[in-house]
Amino acid sequence: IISLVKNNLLYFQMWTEVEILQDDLSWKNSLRLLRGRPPHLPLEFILPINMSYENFLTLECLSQTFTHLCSPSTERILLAIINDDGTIVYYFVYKGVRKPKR
Amino acid sequence: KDYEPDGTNLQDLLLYNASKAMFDTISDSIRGTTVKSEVRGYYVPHKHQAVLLKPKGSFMQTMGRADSGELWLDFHEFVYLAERGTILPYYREILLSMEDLYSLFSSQQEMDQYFVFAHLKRLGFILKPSNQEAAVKTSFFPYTTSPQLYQGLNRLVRSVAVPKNKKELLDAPLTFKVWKPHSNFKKRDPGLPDFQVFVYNKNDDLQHFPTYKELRSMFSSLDYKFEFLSEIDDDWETNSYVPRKEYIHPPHIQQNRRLKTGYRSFIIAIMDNGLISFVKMSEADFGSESVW
Amino acid sequence: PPLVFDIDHIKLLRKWGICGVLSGTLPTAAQQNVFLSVPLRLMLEDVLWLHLNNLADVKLIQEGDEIMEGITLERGAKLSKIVNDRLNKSFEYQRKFKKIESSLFIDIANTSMILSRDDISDLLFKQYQGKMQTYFLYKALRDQGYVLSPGGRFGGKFIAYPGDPLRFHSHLTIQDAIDYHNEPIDLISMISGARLGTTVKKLWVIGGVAEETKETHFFSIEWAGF
Amino acid sequence: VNQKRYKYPLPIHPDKVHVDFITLHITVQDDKQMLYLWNNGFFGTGQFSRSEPTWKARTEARLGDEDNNLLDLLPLESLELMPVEAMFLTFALPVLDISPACLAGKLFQFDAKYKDIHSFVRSYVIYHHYRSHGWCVRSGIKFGCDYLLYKRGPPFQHAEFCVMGLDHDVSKDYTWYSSIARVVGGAKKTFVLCYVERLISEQEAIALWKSNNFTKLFNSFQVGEVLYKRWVPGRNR
Repeated sequence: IISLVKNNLLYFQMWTEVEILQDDLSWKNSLRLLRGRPPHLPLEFILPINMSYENFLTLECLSQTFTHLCSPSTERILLAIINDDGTIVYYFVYKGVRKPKR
Repeated sequence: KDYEPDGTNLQDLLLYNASKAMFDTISDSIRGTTVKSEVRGYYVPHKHQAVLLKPKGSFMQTMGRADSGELWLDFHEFVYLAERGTILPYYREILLSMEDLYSLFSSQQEMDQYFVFAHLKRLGFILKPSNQEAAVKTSFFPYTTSPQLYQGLNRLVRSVAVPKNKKELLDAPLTFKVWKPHSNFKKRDPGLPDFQVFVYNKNDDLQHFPTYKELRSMFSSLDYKFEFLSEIDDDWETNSYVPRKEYIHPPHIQQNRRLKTGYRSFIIAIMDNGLISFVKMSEADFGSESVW
Repeated sequence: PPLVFDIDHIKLLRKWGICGVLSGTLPTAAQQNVFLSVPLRLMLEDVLWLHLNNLADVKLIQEGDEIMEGITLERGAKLSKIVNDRLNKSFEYQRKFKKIESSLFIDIANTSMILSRDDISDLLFKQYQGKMQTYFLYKALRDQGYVLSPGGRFGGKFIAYPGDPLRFHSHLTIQDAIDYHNEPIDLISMISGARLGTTVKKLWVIGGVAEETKETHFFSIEWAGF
Repeated sequence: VNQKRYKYPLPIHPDKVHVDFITLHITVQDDKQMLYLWNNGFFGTGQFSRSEPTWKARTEARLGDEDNNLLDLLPLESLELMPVEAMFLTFALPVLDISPACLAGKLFQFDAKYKDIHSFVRSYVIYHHYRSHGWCVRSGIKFGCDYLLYKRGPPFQHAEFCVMGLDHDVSKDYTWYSSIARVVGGAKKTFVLCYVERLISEQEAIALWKSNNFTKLFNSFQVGEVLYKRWVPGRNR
């Protein structure tokens, strides 16, 4: 799965410098982040998560990801939702309340 | 509109102007009537209705029921007419305030229904409670090819067959009956309504969005001008019963339309803390269509 | 539902960032639904907030019909006199202004003549089911200066404005609170909500309250654009 | 060209396709077989493409630092089948090289309870219902719903319907309906609520599943549809 996201970013979305980070967090599952650079939207953190027929992504889980897997200054992570239909969709998750783009 | 507060005086001024315009309008739009056109409506608590001793006004064409010359208004009608300044609400004499009137609603549900009632009335629709019958009661009711492969496939999953024409309809609670605005409406004999509406408060934990079971029973309780009947106002007179008339006296496009508009339908009015949205729920039947 | 009939009170509420929804027919433009008049309908959260901040006296009331039927003759006469005095004063003013009897205007008043703190809070909270947490999201956003409106139309519990909705576009669609520790985020809803957010320029916001710290946690979600 | 290429709506026309399993992801890796499933009914999605697996051709064209790891071009892209598609291609039409029982075993553990298999069975029943009436049924995830319905397939027409499956006795929070409806409406599609009712008991259903009697199992479900559409009073006067 994690290579699937990596390859999807590298060779479909044309990101560069995508790597799988070493730190992991065990959660109820082992959470691991990727890091990479978008082609054109600084490095971004990416959290891959499977979505199928219940997921485990609670608010607490997101908080933990920010505190334990990212640098303190990280404002957002890119959620890569891997569906069982062959697609991956990407959403930014910001900590706290954000303003929408202007 | 602006994106966000920018701390400038000009923005403050613009906001001040907008807000002043709003409050001036509300303060200046006073409810009531002139002495000349005064019509008093008296609230009668044990009936939860109001009576007009000397009724006059064009609203009588669509609202109220005259008894053997006083006019009785449903509570919704009473509040609505007072709120638009058509009649003066009295209790017997004390002239009531708007707050008094709203305090007389017997439940949140009744008040929500009133909000929907008033919303549609303001647009000119004519509404009656679903459980209230008019004097004259009208009702509608008195493998060598790919297709062979598909025919093998499509017998597995059962699907609900819904009535799609007059015959099937004959072979086969909502809140309001609604008529489109029209000038020759007769409240004694209104004929079939154009729509039926169900009011639902999304924030009330005691209510819920209807399940399919409930939707089906709602669909089967419908009795209105079934708009999907291709075989059918004059036609409606012959196709509804009191027959009413006697009493008074290319394929793929069509298929697409059937799929997109469905068959029997009703409207759900969703109340969200004062904001009302409407949704049309229609029965559909993809199981009786083949699109290969 | 909580309703406000006094225009001065409505002005005051607006100053505090509570806008509510005007719901009554505007008699001068009685055939439309865009511009409406009193009563102003509030959300349960608005009332809780006002009560908990000691900004309003919450009075809990008997059936309306009972109150009406309970009016004694003596009190009725008094009430009637107050109304008539008010009308007469208004008539005087109108006569002078016009200088006629049949064109005098009889106006219907908005507000009514006839009609522990913790206990009250409890009673208000009981109006909710888990859903109580939603109030704490409301409160946290109000504390950050947001003005909140009903959000059902936009796929949320509230929508949040950075200031008075008369002047500003809304920024956020807020979901009902979910259990911070145990309730998984409904990803399908998140996907459609955030997609919708892209078109209506609102972020999709989900939040909950941590049990021990009582802290509210929000996350804002936005489609990444690819 | 399209008429000729997509002559057949199903992979059985009037060597079975090999699948691998990698949450379960069901993939087809052979180029020819990927193309066959796409051409004959638009099954599956290329993992690095929008829908049709065109990554290889695209990348070869693009290439005439990261790309050094790609090399001849490595066959990185697979065609992924939704579990319901895979079920359809083994249970309803014998196209894949695995049996329905084998697929069922991959999807759920042998000691599964009815509640575990319920939403899969519901999804399959809905999928089969539309497929068997001639629709090309594809994932609706991008619109936040279960399925998109195409007439013939994506190259021919836009999808006009978005389907969301629900149990017949379930009521969701209003927000659930309204946000999907707004996304679907924004894309000018029709929102179909597809309700599914089980006509046998849970015990019977799980017993049928475990005895691999899928025909009887799926035959014990009934679907009914309701269209959900925003209604504007001012436009209906």
